Amino acid sequence: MAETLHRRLGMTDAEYGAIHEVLGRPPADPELAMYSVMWSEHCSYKSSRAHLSDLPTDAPWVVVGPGENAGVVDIGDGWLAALRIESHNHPSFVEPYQGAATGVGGILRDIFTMGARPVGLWNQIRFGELSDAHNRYLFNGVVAGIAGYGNAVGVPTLGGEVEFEPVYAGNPLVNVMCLGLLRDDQLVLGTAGEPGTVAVLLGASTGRDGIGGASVLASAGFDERAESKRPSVQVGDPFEEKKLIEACLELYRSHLVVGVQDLGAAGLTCAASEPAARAGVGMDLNLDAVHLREPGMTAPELLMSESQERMMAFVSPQHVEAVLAVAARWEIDASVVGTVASGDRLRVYHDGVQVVDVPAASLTDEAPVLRRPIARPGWIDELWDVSSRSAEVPFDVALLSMLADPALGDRSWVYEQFDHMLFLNTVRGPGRDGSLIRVRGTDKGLAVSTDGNGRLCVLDPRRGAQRLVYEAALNVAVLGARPLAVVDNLNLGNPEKPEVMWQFTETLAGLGSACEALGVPIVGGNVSFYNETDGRDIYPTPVVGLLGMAEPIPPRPGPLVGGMSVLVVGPEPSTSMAGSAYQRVVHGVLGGRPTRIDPEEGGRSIELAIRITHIVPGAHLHDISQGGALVAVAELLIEFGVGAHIELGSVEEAFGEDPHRFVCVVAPEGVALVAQLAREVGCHVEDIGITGGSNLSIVHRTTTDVPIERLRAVWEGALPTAMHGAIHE
Amino acid sequence: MTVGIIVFPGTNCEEDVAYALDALGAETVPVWHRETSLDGLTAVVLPGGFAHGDYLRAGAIARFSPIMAAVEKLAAEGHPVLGICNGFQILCEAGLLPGALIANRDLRFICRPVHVRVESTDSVLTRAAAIGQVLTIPLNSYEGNYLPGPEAARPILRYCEADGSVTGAANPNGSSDSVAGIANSSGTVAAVMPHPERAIEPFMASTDGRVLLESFIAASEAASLGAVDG
Amino acid sequence: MRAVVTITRRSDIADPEGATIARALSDLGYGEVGTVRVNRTIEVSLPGRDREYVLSAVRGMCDKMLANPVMEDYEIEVFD
Amino acid sequence: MRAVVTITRRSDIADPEGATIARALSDLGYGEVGTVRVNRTIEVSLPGRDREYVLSAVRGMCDKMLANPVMEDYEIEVFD
Ligand SMILES: Nc1ncnc2c1ncn2[C@@H]1O[C@H](COP(=O)(O)OP(=O)(O)O)[C@@H](O)[C@H]1O
Ligand SMILES: [Mg+2]
Repeated sequence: MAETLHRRLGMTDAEYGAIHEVLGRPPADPELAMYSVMWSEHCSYKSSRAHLSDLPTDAPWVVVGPGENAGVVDIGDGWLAALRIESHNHPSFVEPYQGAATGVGGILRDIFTMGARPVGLWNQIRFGELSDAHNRYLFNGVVAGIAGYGNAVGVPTLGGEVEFEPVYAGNPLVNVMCLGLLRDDQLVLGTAGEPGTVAVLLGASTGRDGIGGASVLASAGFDERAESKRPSVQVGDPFEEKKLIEACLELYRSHLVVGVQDLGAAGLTCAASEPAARAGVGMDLNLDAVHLREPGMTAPELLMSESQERMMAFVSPQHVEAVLAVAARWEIDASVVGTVASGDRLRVYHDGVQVVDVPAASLTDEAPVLRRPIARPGWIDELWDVSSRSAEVPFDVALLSMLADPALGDRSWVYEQFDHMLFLNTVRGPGRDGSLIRVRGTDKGLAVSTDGNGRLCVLDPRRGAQRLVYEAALNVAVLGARPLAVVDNLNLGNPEKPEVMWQFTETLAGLGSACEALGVPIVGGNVSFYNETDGRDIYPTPVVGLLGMAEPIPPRPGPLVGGMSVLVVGPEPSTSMAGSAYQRVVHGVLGGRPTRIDPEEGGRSIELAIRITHIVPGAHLHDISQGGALVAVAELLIEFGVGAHIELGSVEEAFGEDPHRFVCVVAPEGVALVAQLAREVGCHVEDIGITGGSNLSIVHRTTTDVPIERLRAVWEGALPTAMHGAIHE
Repeated sequence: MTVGIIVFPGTNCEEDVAYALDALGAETVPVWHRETSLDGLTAVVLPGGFAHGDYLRAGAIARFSPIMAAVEKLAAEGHPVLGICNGFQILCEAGLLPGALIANRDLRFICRPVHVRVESTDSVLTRAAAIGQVLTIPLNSYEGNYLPGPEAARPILRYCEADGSVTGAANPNGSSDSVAGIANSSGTVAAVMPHPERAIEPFMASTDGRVLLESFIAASEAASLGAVDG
Repeated sequence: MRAVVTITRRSDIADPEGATIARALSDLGYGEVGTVRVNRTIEVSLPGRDREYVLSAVRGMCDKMLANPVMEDYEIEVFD
Repeated sequence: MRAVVTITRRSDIADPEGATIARALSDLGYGEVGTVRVNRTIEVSLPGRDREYVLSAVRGMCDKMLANPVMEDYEIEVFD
C-alpha cells in the first residue's frame, strides 16, 4: 500500500527509493508522512537550493545569515535587528482573510523565535484587476486579514505594496515581512542543545489544520473523511500569538531556553528534526503528550498538523518547572513532548508504541537537490521587440489617468486599516518611499522599503531584480538611511518548466550582483514556486525587503510651500519606457527592454540623497519609480496642497522610470547647497520648476494647468472608487 | 502619586501609555488583570489593545477579570479612572460608563488622526483643556462606534472638522452624536476612543494628546492629596 | 447536552454589518434585498447535565456575559 | 418573505473565539462547560417574492458571498 501512498503524498518513486535507502527498509506510514512534508518544495527548496548558495550573504555586521528562521544584523549600541520575509500566496487564494492572517502570524514567529520583539510588519500584495468582483473580494479579505491579525497581535504594520495585474487573478501574491529588535545578549537559535534537553511545546492546541495530503493517510482509518482531500483552512488566533510572544520574550529575558523553533510548515516534524539536525543530535518525541484540539488524531496527522500559534522550546531539565510557570502566567498551554537523545535518531511514540525511527538530519539535509532544466524563453525577444517608445498623450491627461489608477493612487484605503503607530516609534509611517522607526535609547532610526515589479521582471528578470534592489536602497536613502541588509521573496511559476527555472536563475543573478555592487548582504528570504493557474505562470515577481539605518535620524523637513525649487537628481533618463506604469495605464502595452542599473550612478544618487536629508534644511525628497518624475512631484504637491510650475522636455523625463533618480524640492537658499553636494558626489541635477499657486502647470510644447485639488480628488478616489461595495464575509 | 495601568492578556498599549505619562512626569505601575488590589494607587488607566482578543464583544470578557472589582471600588471612591480605546469598551461593558461600542459604520479598522472638539472640561481627561478647543488625536479602532444606553452619556469629546464644526463627514465611525469621549456624571470616570498617548511628541501626528493626559495627571495628583473630585 | 444561544441585536439598534452586507448584495445584483440583519449563535456543550440545569446555567451565562443588555436580546434552545 | 441563513464553521476548522469564550465561562464559575462554537445567522428580507424565488436567490447569495465554502456550511430557512 505504501508504494501507492507515497504518490498520493506527492512524492516521486525516486524519492521513495531514497527514503528506502536512508532507512534500509521501507518507511512506515508516519515516516513517509514526515519525509513527504520535509522533502516538499516548500520546506526543502529542492528546486532552488542548488542556486541559492551563490548569493552574497556576508558582511561584518551580519550575525545570522540564511539558514536560520530569520537573518540578524548588528546595528550597534548593543542592539540586533532580525528580519525575514515569507509568502502565503496559496492559502490567501483559498481563504483570503485567514490566509493573510496566518501569513502574518507565521512571519512573526520566525522573528520572535530568534529572541527578538517584532517591531514592524510590511506586506506586498498583488491581485487581478479590481474591475472583477472576485479580485475585489480577495483584495478586501487579504487587507482585512492582515489588519485583523496584525492590529490585534499588537505589532504595527508600517508599509508594503499593492499591485493589480491580470496575471495575478488566478494566483494572488501575499508576502509579509517582519522586523524585530533584540539586545545582543538575547539571540536565540533553533537548536535542540545537548542530549537530555527537554522539548516543551508551547501555545495553541493541535488540530487537523492544514492537513491535506495527510488526510489520505487518515482516511485509511476514517473513510468518512476521505472526501475532504483539500487541506482544511488554518484559522489564525492573534490573541494566542500575543500571549505566546510575551511568554517567549520572558523566557529569553530569564535565559530559560537553550533554543527555540517555531512550528510552521511541517509542524512538529520540522520543529523536531530541524533543531536536532542543527545540533547534530537525536530526539525522542512523545505524541501522546501533545495537547490536542480534537480527539482521534493519527500519528501522521499529529506530525504534519500546521495548527498555528505553536512554538517548541528546548529547555535544560532544571528549568522545565520555571518554563511551565512562565507559560501559566501568560495563560498559554505547555506540554513536555520530547527529550533530546544522543545519537542521530528521531524516534516518535504514539499510543505508547514507537511509530518513527529515522536519522533526524535525513529529513533536512538529505532532501533531494534537483537540477531542473533551464531554458531562456523565446518569447522574451518578441517582448523586447515591442517598441518601448509610445505615442505621446498630453501630459496632464496622462497624469490624471495615472493618478486615478488603483495601483498608483492614494494607498490610505489600505494602510489606514493597519495600526501603524503602536509603540510610538513611527517617525515615517506608510505613505510614500520607505518607513522609518526610531530605536529608543539611541539616536538611530531603522528604515525599511519593500519593492517588487512583476512587469519589469517579466521583461528582464535580471535587470528587473537589480532595479528593485537599487530602488529599495534609494527609498531608504531619501529617509536619510544607509542600506544594511536585504531579504528577498521570489514568487515564481512552475519550476518544472525550464523557462520558469530560467526566470529564477536570472532573478537570483540579478539580486546577487546588485547586492554585491551595493555592498549589502542578503540575510534571508523565501522561494515560492508553483504560482500558476491552468498552466499559466505569474510574472516572475521577486520582492526585495531592504533594511537601512539612519544615524542620526535626520531633522523633519518643514512644510512644502510656494517658491521652492523642484529638482530632479540623477542620470539623464534613457529613451526606454519598458515596463513603466505609463506603458500600462496610458497605452495598455508591455514591452521593450528595461534600462539596466548603473551601480556607480546608483551609489552616487544614494549617497547624495542621504547627505541632503542630513545637511539641507527643509528639503523634501521623493524617489522616482512607478509613474516617473511627474507622478512623484504630483504626490508631493498633493500632500502639501501646493501648486507648481514644471517644465518637462520629453515623455521620458515626465513618466520614465529609469533607476537612480529622485525628486528634491528645496527652498531657494538650499539650492546652492544641493548643487554643491551634487558636485562633491558627482550627481547630475536638473531644475525643472518652482512651487507656488494652487495649480500644477505643466510646460511641454504648450502649457496646461490642473488644479491641485483636482489631482487630489482623482488620486484619493482611485482605490475607494474601485473598492466600492466590497466586503469580507 | 502612582497611576496603575491595567494589563489584560491582549492589551498592547500599556507601554505606550506608561511612556507618555512618564514623559509628562507621572509615576506608573503595570497591574496584571489577575491581581485583586489597587492599594496605594490613586488612579488607573485601562489602555488600548485587544483584551482577550476582543472575542465575543470588545471588553465583554475583560470586565470579569479579578482586577475589575478593585477598579470599580476605586471608581466608587471618586478616584480618576481613564479608559482609552479598548479601555473605553471595557468600562462600558463593566457598567462604569453607559452605552456600548459596536463595529465602525464601514466595517473597516480605522487608524488615522482625527479632529475632536472639547465639549466639557468637567472630567479628569479634559479639565485642563478649553471648551470648543479642537484637538488632533490618532484613532485606532474597529469597534469605535458609540451607542448610548438607557442612561444618557455625558460627551466630553466629539468628532469634528478642523474648524471645530461637528458634521456627519467628520464622524469617522458612525458614533452616535459624534461621541469620541464620555465621562460619568462626576467626571471622575472618563473614556476616549482616540489615543492621546499617540500625540505627545513633535514627530507624531500632533502634540494635542498632552493636554488630555496632563488633565488626567493633575486629577490624579489631586486625588492622591485626598481632594477627590465629585 | 448542548444549548444554542441566538443573540439578536435589538431592531432599533444599528447593525453596520447587516447594512454593509445589504449594500454588497445589491452591488452583486440582488437589488430586491430589503434589510439584512446579522446575528450570532453561540453553541455551548454541557456534557452530562439535564435540560433544567442547562437552561438555567446558560441563562445565567447570557445575563452575565454572552449578551449585552444595552443592545442585545437572546434566545436559548437546548438539544440532547 | 425573509430567509434565515445559518452559517456554521466546519467542525475540523479551529474556532479560537469559541475556545476563548469557553475558558472565560469556566473562569466565571461554569467549569462544566465543554466546547463552545460561535456561528452566524444572516437574516435577509426579500419583500414580495415567493418562496421558490427566495430560496434560490438566497442560495446564490450564500455561494457567492455570505458563506465561505472552504470552511463553512450553510442552511436556509424561509419564513413568511
Ligand atoms: N531567495 C532566498 N534568498 C536567500 N535565502 C533564502 C532564499 N530562500 C530561502 N532562503 C533561506 O533558506 C532558509 C530556509 O527557508 P524557509 O524554509 O522558508 O525557512 P523556514 O524553515 O523558517 O520556513 C531560510 O533561512 C531562508 O532565509
Ligand atoms: Mg520558520
